[in-house]
Amino acid sequence: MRVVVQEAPFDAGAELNAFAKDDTDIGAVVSFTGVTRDVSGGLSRMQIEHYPGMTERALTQICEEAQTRWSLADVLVIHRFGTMEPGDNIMMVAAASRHRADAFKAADFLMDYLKSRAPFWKKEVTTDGADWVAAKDSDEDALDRWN
Amino acid sequence: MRVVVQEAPFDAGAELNAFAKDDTDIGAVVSFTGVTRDVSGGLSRMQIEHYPGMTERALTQICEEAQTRWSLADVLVIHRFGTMEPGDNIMMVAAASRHRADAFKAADFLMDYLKSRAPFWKKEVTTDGADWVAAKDSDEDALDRWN
Amino acid sequence: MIDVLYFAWVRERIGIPKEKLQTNAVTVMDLVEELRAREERYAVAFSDLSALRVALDQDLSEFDAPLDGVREVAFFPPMTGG
Amino acid sequence: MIDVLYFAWVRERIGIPKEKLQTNAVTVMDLVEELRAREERYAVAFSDLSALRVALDQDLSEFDAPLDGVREVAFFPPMTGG
Repeated sequence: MRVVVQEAPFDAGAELNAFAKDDTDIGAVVSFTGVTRDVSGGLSRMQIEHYPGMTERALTQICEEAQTRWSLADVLVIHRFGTMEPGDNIMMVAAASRHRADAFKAADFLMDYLKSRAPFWKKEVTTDGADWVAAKDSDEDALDRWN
Repeated sequence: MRVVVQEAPFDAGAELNAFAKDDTDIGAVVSFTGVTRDVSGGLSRMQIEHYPGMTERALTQICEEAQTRWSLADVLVIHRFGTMEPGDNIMMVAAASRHRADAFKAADFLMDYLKSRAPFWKKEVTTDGADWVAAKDSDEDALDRWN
Repeated sequence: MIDVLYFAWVRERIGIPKEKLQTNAVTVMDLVEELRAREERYAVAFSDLSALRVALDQDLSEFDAPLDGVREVAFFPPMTGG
Repeated sequence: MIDVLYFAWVRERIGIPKEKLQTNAVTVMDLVEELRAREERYAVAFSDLSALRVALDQDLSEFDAPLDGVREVAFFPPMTGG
């Protein structure tokens, strides 16, 4: 398991290639990359605040929960904080397993829990000003899928 | 949309980084990488046969179907044929979307259809001899999820 | 004349990847019967149709499909890609 | 003494990221009531608890949870990571 919380950019491709590299008994790797999206066309940057200490703790708990639910050879979570430009990678998760269904479910689960249970807060800075991104009910509802 | 059928190895990380690079309105990229797995510990290599012409045609149809079902900015399928060693990447799919649910579902769908509807056949060469991999009922059943 | 292609263990059992056939078969099933009657290796390869798939002009099809206008028929086991 | 942390717009409304408080509050809700009574900026920040989350010693918790033994309380809006 690898949990990384950092301000610096990361190379998603290099991370994917390095992930689970030494496991000989995996058949499936699923990755998710979250990208800073310019929804309105006016986004100049995204600021991400987090809760140092709790962030690493929450992400580790989410990864451990995924490992108890599915047979996983390895799990990866990388999440940035600080200032991001449109098109920048914000975060990625990856799950490696013998079977594709486990890898898909685990990556999907990691994303749902990370979205609503890891202490990150996004603020969008546009030409009109800056606004905290509101949490979506659909993200909270998504957690019900895993009960 | 990019569909690649080739004998040569590919760099999954480089492909992930190049995928949907110029789309400014995507928030989510999901990738699946299939790796040659050494199930029994005795695999020396995997041989993959395919049906040139029909393979490209079937993969393109599967990508088009994914694009009609979900809102996708881009779709990628790469699948190798020929001889692979344990640990080698066999194939990858990727889906880019504004929303993570669409990207996850599309990649999952692409894998299910590719498994049972694209004309590839695997032969495992072990120290005991060579055997064609049998199709799993579970793979055929997985298609019912999308009806 | 119709091109008939074989893949994976179907190709291995029949011993060739491809052949051209002159046939009056109306459906895929008629063609299968013709092939079965030809030689033991064909009879063996086509003994259990539930273990076989067929494509007509590179689209997956069914054994009761008509061959009218078809130029390429392919027989193979269920796919195992990915 | 207890460390109280604020994040995102809660931090902005209250104007500080962190403070140390002497409190006799038994539950998180008691602490919220104390804070609300202190100053207008706290009353505003804590006006709608359905828009707030609380963590006790870096674990998500509830507003009716006891503060006994807790060293760090954090208030923040629903998370928006990923």
